[in-house]
Amino acid sequence: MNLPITLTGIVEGALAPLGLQGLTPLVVYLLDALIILLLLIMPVVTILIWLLRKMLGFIQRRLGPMRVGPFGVLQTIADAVKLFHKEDLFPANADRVVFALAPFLVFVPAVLVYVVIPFGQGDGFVTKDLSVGLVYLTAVTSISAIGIITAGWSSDNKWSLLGGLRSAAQLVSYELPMTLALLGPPLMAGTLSLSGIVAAQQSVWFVVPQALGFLIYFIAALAEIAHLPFDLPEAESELVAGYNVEYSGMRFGLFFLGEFANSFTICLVATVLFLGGWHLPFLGGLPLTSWQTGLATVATMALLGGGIWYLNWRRAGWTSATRWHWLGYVSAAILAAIVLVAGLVGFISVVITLVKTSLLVFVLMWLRGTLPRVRVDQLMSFGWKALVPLGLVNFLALAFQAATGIPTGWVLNLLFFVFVGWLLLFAWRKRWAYSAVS
Amino acid sequence: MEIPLSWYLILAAILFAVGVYGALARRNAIAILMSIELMLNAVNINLVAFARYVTPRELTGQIFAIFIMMLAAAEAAVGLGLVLTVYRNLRHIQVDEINLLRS
Amino acid sequence: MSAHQLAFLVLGVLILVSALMVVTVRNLVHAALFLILCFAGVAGLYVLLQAEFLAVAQVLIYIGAITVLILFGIMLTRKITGGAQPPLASHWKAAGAGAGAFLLLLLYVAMTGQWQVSDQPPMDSTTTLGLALVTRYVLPFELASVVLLAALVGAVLLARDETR
Amino acid sequence: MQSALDIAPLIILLPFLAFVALLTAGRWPKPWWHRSHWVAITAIVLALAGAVYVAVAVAGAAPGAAVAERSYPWAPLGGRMLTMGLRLDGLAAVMLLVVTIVATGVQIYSVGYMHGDPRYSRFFAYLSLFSSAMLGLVLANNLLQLYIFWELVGLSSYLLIGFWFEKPEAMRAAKKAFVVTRLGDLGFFLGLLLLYRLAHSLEFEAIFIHLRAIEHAAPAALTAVALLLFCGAIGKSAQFPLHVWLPDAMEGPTPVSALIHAATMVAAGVYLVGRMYPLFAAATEPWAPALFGVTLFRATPLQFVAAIGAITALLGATIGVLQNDIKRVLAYSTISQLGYMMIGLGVGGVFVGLFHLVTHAFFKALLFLGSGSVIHGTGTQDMMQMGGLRKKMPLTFWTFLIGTAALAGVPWLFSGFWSKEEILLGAYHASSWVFAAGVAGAFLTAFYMTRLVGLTFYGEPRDPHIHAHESPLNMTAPLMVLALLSLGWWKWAMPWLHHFIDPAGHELHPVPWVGFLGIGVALAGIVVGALVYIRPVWDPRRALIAAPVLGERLVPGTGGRLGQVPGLYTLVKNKYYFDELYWATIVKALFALSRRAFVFDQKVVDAVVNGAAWATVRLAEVQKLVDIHVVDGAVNGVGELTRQVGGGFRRLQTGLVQNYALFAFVGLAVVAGLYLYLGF
Repeated sequence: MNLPITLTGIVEGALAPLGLQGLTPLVVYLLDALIILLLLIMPVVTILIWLLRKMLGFIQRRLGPMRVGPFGVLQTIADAVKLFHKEDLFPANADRVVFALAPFLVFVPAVLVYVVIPFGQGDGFVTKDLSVGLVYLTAVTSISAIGIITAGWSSDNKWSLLGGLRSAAQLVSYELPMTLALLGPPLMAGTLSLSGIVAAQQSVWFVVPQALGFLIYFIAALAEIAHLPFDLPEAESELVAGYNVEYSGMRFGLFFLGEFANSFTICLVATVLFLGGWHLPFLGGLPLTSWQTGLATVATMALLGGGIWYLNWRRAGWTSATRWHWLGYVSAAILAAIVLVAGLVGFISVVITLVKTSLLVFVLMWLRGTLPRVRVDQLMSFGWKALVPLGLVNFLALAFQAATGIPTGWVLNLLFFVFVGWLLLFAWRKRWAYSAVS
Repeated sequence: MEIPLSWYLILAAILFAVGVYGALARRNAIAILMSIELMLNAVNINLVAFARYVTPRELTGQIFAIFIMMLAAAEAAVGLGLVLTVYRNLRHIQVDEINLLRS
Repeated sequence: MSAHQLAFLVLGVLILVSALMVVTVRNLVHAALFLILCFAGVAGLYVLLQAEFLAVAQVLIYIGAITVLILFGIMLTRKITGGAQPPLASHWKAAGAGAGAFLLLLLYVAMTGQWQVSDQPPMDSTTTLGLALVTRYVLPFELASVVLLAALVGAVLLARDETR
Repeated sequence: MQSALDIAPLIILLPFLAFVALLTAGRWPKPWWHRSHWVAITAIVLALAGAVYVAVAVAGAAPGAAVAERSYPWAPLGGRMLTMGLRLDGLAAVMLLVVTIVATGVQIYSVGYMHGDPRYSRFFAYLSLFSSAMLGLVLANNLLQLYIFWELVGLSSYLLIGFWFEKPEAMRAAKKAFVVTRLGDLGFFLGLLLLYRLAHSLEFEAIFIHLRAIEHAAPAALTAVALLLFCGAIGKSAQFPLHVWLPDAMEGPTPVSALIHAATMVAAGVYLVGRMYPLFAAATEPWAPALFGVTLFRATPLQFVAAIGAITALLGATIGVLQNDIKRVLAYSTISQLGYMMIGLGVGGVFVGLFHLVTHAFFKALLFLGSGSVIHGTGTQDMMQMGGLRKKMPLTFWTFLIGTAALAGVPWLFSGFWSKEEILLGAYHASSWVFAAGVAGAFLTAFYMTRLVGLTFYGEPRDPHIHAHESPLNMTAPLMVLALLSLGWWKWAMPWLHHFIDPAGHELHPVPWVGFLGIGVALAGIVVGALVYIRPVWDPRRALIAAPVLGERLVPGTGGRLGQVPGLYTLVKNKYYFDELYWATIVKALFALSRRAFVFDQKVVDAVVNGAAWATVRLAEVQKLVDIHVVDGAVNGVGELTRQVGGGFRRLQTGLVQNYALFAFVGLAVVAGLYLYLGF
């Protein structure tokens, strides 16, 4: 879908009288980032935070926020308002400039990433489809480590310095396996452009031939965004709260925002690189007509809505669930109507991408609710001794496959599946044994 | 070609000179490392500019720039390792007080 | 003055000012942050030069890796509440003179040199670079991996605490 | 045939690879070390399979296409290229089969025989090396390559004879074998050089094509070539007068005797003559050496071959009669049989000689392995201490008996009969006195083999300390296989083999009474031997025939010198004093020569050397003065100057890296500026 009046056109029109047409791409780029920030990051993060709290509540057998708005959906907004109102504190001996700058060094890269991510099919859904999109992605995400270090250092507090150094070490260490895993998809797709990679997944999602790479990426990315079980930098019990302990108000909010934006980002990237982006399962080989897509979307939405409704029913009882569950159905119906009437394949592709992403986000929250935190030495040895070698082997196997056609990558993944199956069997038997004992 | 090639060369020359000055004048070893990175960047600007202006169909300069980046990374790693070793032994990294060569 | 020239001038000023700050500023962390700024400006120059891949690689390697390393180095070698020391060595005037002489030389060469500027359009840089790296420059490419490995080993060896 | 040519190099390579692999066996873990024979046996069995494949391919090829060759360029020599190559034909195929079959049997046998030896794996390494070299010799398509492998088998023979080098006899025997055969090889090499000069090539095909032209141009030279080549055969095949090394070679392990000194390597001489038979046949110019103007004899090379063979056959047989060491008897028997082969070559052609070679290879290997089994079971080689082993070692006995019958020429049922009949028939047609020698040799052969069997297996055990036992299966199994191959079905293979080995040769005209004579003397020898040693109808002490001639001490403390015929008995018992003769003439002469040379060295050469040294020292003393005052002075002066200058410049060394860098930059700026300014 292409808007009749494009942003580029508007900007060019505005700059032409000044004789600065050459700056159009730059301005468009900045404007896009701003639009993404306002229209995507903010709502997404708001929803994510609410979802996380609901999810954690569900996992911990409680309700989570329920007061502000239906099911407490407005809770996050309330929190944001509260954060805005708080005093912006500076520690006494802090390096004020750096202290003020650091949150932006964390937050801005989190936003900049979205520039290259294709949300849907077509040029309209990606700000700038760089031919080096994947490299851009890794480059930009690597910047946030600097923000974290400087935040920790400028606070003039040894806990935050330690937290900052620790998290920088973690980020630098896990960047390696993450990058190694990220090398797989472009190897198969033959392009570094993210749209190209998604397009290459039309018949087979890369998660199938690269399940191992997907897993490595996902674990490393968890560590990259300091998510449980790798949230060492924020280990309250060891480091008070890590590098951001001295921050308050909206500066803290920026860290918080960046963190949630990042967790959405990694899921989005995983979707784009491994889960086929806007491609639907089993329909990949077919021409994607609007009504097929619409039907599939309706089914998915209905499933999701029903699931959410079911969870709420289980947890909250009849009252609230019966009051609000129709929302899901109505939104699904409206969506389906739009799709069927307008045939907005591009729009549908965005929806598919986002649905997949939210499923991954759900997994993230699930992990957050269930896993304990690892020790710092475990973190390092896992990264360097398990993920990096695995990533290397995976990459070598894929590269060999790409170069010679000998299916080493498939073999490796097969082995991986066998191993996982064995682990599952083992876990199942252990569980069975425990249950038998108890 | 809106921007003349010489602009890039002049910019790179000044950047290089700044780097030289830093490398020669700073006391702190890490600051010297940073200055060296500046010099390398100046060289890279030149290389990329030449690649763009002189041999746009070959990109040899960009290749060289990539190798220089690689060397810069290696240099930073080894250089910082050296600095850390010096620090462990002398408890400071002020270059103008390190004259073990003379003794 | 076209948009490109404007952008070049902005970036050039950014680069030079931040570079000067890098070599003069007292606080090393600030120096490192200015270094980032300078690198970012250079990346912008690469974009102007239509070297997208290099711009991204500049961000990835210089900002994402080298600066982080340098920040680490700073924090590992300096007391956090370190006392103020003069940032420049006693011979800074001589150094300035040397650098100035060198600058004059470079400027002379840069301005008087007769460069054969080609007016052909540039290649699609990423694909060309990738192909060149694994065909014509495959030997230096492999050597680069060896150099990196040697640097890795060397850095580990140097930085390891030998008492342990 | 092309596929066979592809496979043929593997036949050489496999045992060689086994040899290389086994060389490292000393580094293997102990349990593998004891299994090292698997490497060698696998290699030789694969080689055997390859040999079978080659033989089938050669046999299946169309007539006229049965010879396949392939050459690889090896080294340029003058304007020509020396080649290495392979030649597959009937002769090579038969030899391949013989070598691989016997080698396989011997290697399996060695597993049991060499069990527990401290150099177990080395033994198999040497065996593999030998197999490889021998197969290479057989497959060679040119004389030079044949010569190289010829020397290689000589080397492995040397290594294997001296395998137990702790024993001084073994050491000495190894050296003796090597040196004596080298004497013959010298002739071989000279012949090779001469032949190259005549034919400008060493490839068999090329040589054979040019034979007629050479014979026409230089008949005497061709005869010389044949005789010189035959020298090599004399050395390698232990023909008179170079036969002396073979009995001593029995100091090596018995499997080695079976493989190398009975079946294969010693047959290489016969193979050489057989291979070069067209040359021998073409050399019709007789050789008539003269001493003081008196022509000693006139003989064409083939006649010479037959004569040497006849002498050797008789010589070996007579000495064999009086030996008490079981292996030495077999060794002399081998010499004698090799003589027979030479007779066959000389009088009957390639097939006659080679056929006996083949049958002999199997039954002599069988006999040697049997004797090894006996030695293994009793712990001694002295037949006088044996006796009565028939019951204790039945398998060994029966297989040994088959071998004996084959060697003795027991008619129809055994292989040796057929080949020996052919030789006698050929000799009958050629020369009466060669025929006579052959018949006499046949009688003696039957006799001493019966003696051997009688002393070893019949009667009662003569040494109460020996507790004989049957050998393990891996030793007896090869015996049984070889016994099967020693039976008389070679009769049916004969015409086919004849066509295979020597397609151009003609059948010998059969003469009935010659056959009957052969049967008769063989049976007579057996009967006489049995009457003396198995069923002594006469008490040895009173024996009219046996005692005077043989003078055996069958019963300890009795008999012996009773009525000996001193001259003949002592002569034969001492092996015609060949060793003593050589010692007294050649070796002593060499010693004397070396003493003269030593004196010359001391008095003349050393004096020159010492004089030169003295002059050098004087010269050096002069030079020393120059060195000290002129050269050192200059050097020290430069050093002092440098020190002074360096002292001045030392102030520049601040020890600060930055200062150095500054100097460098300024220097660079100055130099570059000058460069630009001056514009060069």
